[in-house]
Amino acid sequence: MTTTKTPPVAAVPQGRRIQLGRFRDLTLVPVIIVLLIAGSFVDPIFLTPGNLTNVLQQQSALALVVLAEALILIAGKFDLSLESTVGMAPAVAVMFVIPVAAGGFGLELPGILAIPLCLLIGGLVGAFNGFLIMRFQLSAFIVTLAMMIVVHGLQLGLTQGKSLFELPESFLYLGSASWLGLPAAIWITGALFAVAIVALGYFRAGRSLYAIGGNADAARAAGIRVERVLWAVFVIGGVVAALAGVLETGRLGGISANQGVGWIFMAFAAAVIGGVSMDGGKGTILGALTGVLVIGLVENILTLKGVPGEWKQLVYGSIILVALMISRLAGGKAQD
Amino acid sequence: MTTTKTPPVAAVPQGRRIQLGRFRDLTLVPVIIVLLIAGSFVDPIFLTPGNLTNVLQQQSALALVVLAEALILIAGKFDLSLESTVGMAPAVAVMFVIPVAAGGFGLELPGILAIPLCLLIGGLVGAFNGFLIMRFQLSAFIVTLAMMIVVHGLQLGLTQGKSLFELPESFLYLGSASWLGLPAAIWITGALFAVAIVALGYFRAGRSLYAIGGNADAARAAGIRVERVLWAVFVIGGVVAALAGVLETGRLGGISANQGVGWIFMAFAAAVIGGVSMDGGKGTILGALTGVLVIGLVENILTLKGVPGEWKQLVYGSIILVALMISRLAGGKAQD
Amino acid sequence: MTSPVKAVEAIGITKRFGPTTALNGAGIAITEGETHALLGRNGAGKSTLVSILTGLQRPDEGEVRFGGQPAPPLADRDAWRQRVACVYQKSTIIPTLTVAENLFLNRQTERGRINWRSLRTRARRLLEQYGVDVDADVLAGDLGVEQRQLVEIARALSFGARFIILDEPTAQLDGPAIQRLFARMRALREQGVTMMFISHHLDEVYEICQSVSVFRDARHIVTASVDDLPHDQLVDAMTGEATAAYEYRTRTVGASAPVVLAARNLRLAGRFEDVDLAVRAGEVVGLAGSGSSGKVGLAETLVGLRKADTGTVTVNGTEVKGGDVPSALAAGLGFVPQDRHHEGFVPLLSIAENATIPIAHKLGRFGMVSPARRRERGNQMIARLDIKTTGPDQPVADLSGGNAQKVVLARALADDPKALVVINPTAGVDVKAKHSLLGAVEDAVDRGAGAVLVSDELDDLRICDRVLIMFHGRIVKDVPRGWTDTELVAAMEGIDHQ
Amino acid sequence: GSSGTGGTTGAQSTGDAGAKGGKVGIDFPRADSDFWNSYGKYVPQIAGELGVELMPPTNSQNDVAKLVANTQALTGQGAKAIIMAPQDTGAIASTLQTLENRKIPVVSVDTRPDKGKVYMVVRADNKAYGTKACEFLGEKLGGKGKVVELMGALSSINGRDRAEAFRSCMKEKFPGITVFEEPTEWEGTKAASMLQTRLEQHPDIKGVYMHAGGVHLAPTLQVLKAKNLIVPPEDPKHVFVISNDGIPQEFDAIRKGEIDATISQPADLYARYALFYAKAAIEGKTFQPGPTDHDSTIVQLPNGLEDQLPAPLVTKENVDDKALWGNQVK
Ligand SMILES: Nc1ncnc2c1ncn2[C@@H]1O[C@H](COP(=O)(O)OP(=O)(O)OP(=O)(O)O)[C@@H](O)[C@H]1O
Ligand SMILES: Nc1ncnc2c1ncn2[C@@H]1O[C@H](COP(=O)(O)OP(=O)(O)OP(=O)(O)O)[C@@H](O)[C@H]1O
Ligand SMILES: O[C@H]1[C@H](O)[C@H](O)OC[C@H]1O
Ligand SMILES: [Mg+2]
Ligand SMILES: [Mg+2]
Repeated sequence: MTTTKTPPVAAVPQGRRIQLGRFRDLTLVPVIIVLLIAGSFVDPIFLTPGNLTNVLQQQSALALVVLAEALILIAGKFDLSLESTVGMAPAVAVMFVIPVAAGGFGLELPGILAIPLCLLIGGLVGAFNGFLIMRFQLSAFIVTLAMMIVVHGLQLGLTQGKSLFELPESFLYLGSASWLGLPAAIWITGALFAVAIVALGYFRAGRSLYAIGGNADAARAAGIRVERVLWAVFVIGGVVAALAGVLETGRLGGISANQGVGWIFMAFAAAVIGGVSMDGGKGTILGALTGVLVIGLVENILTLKGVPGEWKQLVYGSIILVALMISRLAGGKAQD
Repeated sequence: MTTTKTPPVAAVPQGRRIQLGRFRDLTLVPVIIVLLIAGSFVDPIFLTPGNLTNVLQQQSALALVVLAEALILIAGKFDLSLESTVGMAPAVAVMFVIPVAAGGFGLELPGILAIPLCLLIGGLVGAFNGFLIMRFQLSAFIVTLAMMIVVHGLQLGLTQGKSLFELPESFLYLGSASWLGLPAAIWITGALFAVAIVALGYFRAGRSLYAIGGNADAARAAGIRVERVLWAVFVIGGVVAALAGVLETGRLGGISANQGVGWIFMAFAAAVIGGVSMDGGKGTILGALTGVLVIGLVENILTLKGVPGEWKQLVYGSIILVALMISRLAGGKAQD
Repeated sequence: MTSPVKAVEAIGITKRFGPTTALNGAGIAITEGETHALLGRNGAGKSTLVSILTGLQRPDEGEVRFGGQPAPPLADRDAWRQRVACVYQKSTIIPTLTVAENLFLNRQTERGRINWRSLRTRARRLLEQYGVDVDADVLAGDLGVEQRQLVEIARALSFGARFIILDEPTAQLDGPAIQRLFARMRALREQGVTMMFISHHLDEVYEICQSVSVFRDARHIVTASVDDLPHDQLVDAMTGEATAAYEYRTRTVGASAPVVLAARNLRLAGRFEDVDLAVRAGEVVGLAGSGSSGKVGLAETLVGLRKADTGTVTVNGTEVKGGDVPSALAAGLGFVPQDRHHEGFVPLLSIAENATIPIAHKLGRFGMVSPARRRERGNQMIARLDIKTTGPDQPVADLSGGNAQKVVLARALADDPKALVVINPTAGVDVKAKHSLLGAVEDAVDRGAGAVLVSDELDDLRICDRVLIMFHGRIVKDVPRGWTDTELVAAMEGIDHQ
Repeated sequence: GSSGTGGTTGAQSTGDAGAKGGKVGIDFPRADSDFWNSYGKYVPQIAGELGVELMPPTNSQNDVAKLVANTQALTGQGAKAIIMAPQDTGAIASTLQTLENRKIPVVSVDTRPDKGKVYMVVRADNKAYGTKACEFLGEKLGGKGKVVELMGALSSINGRDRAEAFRSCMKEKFPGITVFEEPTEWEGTKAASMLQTRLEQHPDIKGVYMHAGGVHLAPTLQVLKAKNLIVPPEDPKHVFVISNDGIPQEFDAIRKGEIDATISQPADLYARYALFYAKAAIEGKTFQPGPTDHDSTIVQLPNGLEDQLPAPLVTKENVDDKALWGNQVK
């Protein structure tokens, strides 16, 4: 019969733990490395700064939607309507500004107001989602699914399905300008990701998303104002999606009736392969970012490689599947 | 320890209880009644047997996908790839049968094999999903998201994106025939729903889906072979989706490269507004069926009413939202 | 210890979870027909052994035998179920199914169609047999912890298995329910059923068990007949050191001490009514009552988890908004909820983070939370409450039940509360930990807090300066310190009052 | 192009003109495309001109299943002829069969159903678009260099027709030109990314063929602008861009010299002749293959007839032609 005493809490393994914990969210890093190597074999242009910059710019709007969705998923909710906000918010905001002949409402507000209006509209959509979900205790999935149709329907109805081509320069600026040799969209997206990473890692408000997503009742019992925080998250999600719409509009030079349509699947894919759980309370913004990068790199490599159109989807899906397995093996933990 | 003897079972309160329990899954019934009344005002032909039969026939293939998804959701998993199976399974099965000139592989197997092959292919997709999810402990959402792309990519690749329209008569039969004055598709779908309702209501295997979806560890502790059951559910889901593809092919008379694309959202919507929870373990097949009916009736009414195309989505989404609220108020319970 | 027939043997079991070794070459052997206690501090590895003995987990090393035969393969669940039935420590109730179906999960019928009517009848009979006052038709998720536990017990005992494991079945039960359980266990033993019983209440062990094994730090320490191991030696074996009994402190509550927690004319339909209550600084007030007396409902209303229909709650002089936890916390309240899994902690978050959520605003400026300061607070809590863990960054999900409970108390104490409400704080907590938990409550009171302690455990209630007895939703008696067990039980059962 | 009233010269009217009018049901294929929206605008206007009794239009949102449901509803509500634009040409077969059984003639706009009886297909020759685009770019590039083709969706017959014709013409006539085929699913965002990547990889790309100006125009211009490639044709850096559709914005771009040409897919004629033939069908008229009085030719199909409307190439020279539909929308 031993009489060993419980050893004092060892300090050494602690440090290792944190590191491991952090790595768990970065299981896609090996995948990214594999892709970078594979890409460099596919085409020498792949690893050039120009091409990689393009990849980042192409992904920046989607990345913002992923950021918004990741915040909402971590807090244990869903928002499918983000994709429709990407198109509707810029379209409607711009319609306040441009003349009737160009498809506007005829109000012709100053062009400079278009971006603030756009963000406001995004926030309003988020607030309305939050209202329906929290006040009526409806399922977030299904409310935002309906809202996805409603919001896009609003754009279709108001624009009569037309694309908007004559946009104020100020509205196109963010999505098309370059700052210090890099597209402004990359700077903006990068900055927002940095803010979110810091907020979710080191700020009370950010941490409360994990608590709410992990166990909302416990969060409430610990004094977190769950409904209020969730509402804020939906609003922020809407604003960020609207900003994604601004960047995308600037990149494409016009707003088609389909802007954003179909993005939400990719946003979910990126967030989830990046380690954000659909069950809430799990994953990091940095992980979600790696998810976006994987998707962007795969698309870029496939384009460079020139895979025949009819086989492209198959190859694309298969690579995602393989990436999942690599990240699963690298991560060691079961996914959910 | 008490020594009270078991009193005779009181029969009265039982009956009431069951009724209540059942009602909880039928919160959409008031919505359906409202729609039936509204529809009869919109157009006199709405309530004719011919029109209502059309609605049922139009929804039958989607209803089968909803059935498959509901089974999988109740068991606590996801399958997004069902929608791709709806197109791919019939397309590939038929390609084994039809001549090269019509887009086939050149094997020209007997036409009668097409349907069994189709169901087999659907089952294989389900089995592969189950394999990846259970063996590699990957997230079902993300595996089937990738598989959705892969499966549809396979169809695109093999058919080169072309529609197949020279199909064996036997393959078209189920989706186009009429039995006793009603489309065969309605009989088949009805029968499968009846089977599923009975299986999930009155058989151990069916009940085990609820146990697994409600608490997989507890189900395992109770001796349920969780992995095996889940695998079977994925396979059944794939087979049912393939059958949905057969019905849809028969109804439309050809297989386009887009068959099934976009259905999964509607399938989720129908299942969830019908009371099936995304968290697993909750909801009934009958409830899911009411969800399909609501969606079918809304679409039919909008068509009869002739809402202009550009406003249709907005109206459609708004009606779904209102239906959600009615069902929430009628049901009394918070959704999730 | 040797004996002719061993109903079950576990030999040289080692089980690791990442950096944690839950079992380290530990074993147990239980003679057929005896009721065998397994004791050990929180985190000693008891529940891990249970999961291995029931085939839910595969040991890294070692072997399990039933009646001398090797255990069936893990995949063969039916074979395991024939050999062993179990009440797990962690709930295996499926909340979305009815009580009746939970009782007969995966055995609703032998073959063919389920006859729901007869299933309900069987369920009702079973519940009746165990004196469980629960409607067989309600969803199990709507039950309270206590009722859920009773359903689990009824289910495990109803299998007709020859070997039954009960992992802390009594932690959530009140006295009469425990006695009903024991009567049932005795009857089973008379029929030759072997049982393994886990509890942190040593008196229960002496009452119902014949032999006992003690685990400590993942190892087997001793196996003996209960008669050969008196109370103190048992405790010493568990803790690995001489451990004194808890010393209850005496306090005198000044009549002028401020009232830190008060309820006026509080009423919640169906739960309680006409409640007036005042707790002074430096005072511990017990709240006791038999099942369904309304004590938990009252406590939950005091802390803001429920909203009273009428009446007011005042914390530290501030009248708090009904049904609003944050305002109660802001006024200086700390509390331990009844069901730690439900409202107690966020499983994926670390110990440090769980314990510091209410004081996150004090761990940095401008809304920032310094991880270093959080970890520091976490370490303090770990030391103060003696939490067995690899460190403050370990997720609470990975802790043993008792240690998780300590984290919940740590959260309640984090902000130096002026008023403390603790509900069943020692449920599932080992003897030594119980001392530190009760000590922590008394420390807080000595620092000037007032506390309400809700419990059915007489040992816990002994720290109270007075005990309020609830009966059918009303406070019927105010019992000052110095009560005897029988007095208090009689009061709770409603035998003595008017 | 001409938009004269639709009498026929090559075709003979053999039906008994006594048959009175009836309601015409029409389904629009989608609500989110500039081209189809223009078409939708013309329909009620021209229906008034031609005296067609039009039912409220339905919209199948690019979903053949909805098209089928809409058709059922329209016939249920008493349509005597139906105009549709099945973007999915295989999956409409059963519906056409049913309509034939119920003696309801069908006019198919923009696409040619693979199977099933149609009274008339009203469509420009999409293969001709591909060929014209190929010839335009081939000549401008002098038969050598690199070209990006922003394709539509592979699952769409129009996308495939345009791609196949472009591919075979390039192979035959300009083997010195390398073509990069990019399937964009008719999505601007994919088009922008793919074009950007290709230009990074091959800065010497000198031509772009866009399958649909409605979705591809803005992103293409934005990418070219970012690369400073919007320069006059005389500049050696100039990238030649040819588009399909002929929406007003494409004409503006041609005027500004941002793109070089487009093929005007006649939204107005699509609407006019769809309604014209639907009316004729109800009146019991029949048509024969051969040239028509409106610069087009009727050809025989296995399952009906097709009136192949002219789709003129628009360049800086003729961009201001008032007859082009893109110059008529407000
Ligand atoms: N799934 C797991 N992952 C990581 N660690 C675990 C896991 N399960 C148990 N442990 C660890 O193993 C050790 C033993 O836990 P176990 O639950 O067996 O203790 P116990 O003796 O039952 O304690 P209690 O009396 O508190 O229930 C603990 O340190 C616990 O943290
Ligand atoms: N969620 C609930 N909804 C409705 N009634 C409930 C609920 N939980 C408990 N009750 C009922 O309210 C009454 C008081 O319950 P409460 O939990 O406050 O008392 P308690 O003394 O803690 O009882 P127990 O010891 O059985 O938990 C009981 O009749 C109980 O059955
Ligand atoms: O069919 C296509 C149409 O001809 C036009 O080019 O717009 C895109 C597609 O709808
Ligand atoms: Mg335990
Ligand atoms: Mg209680």
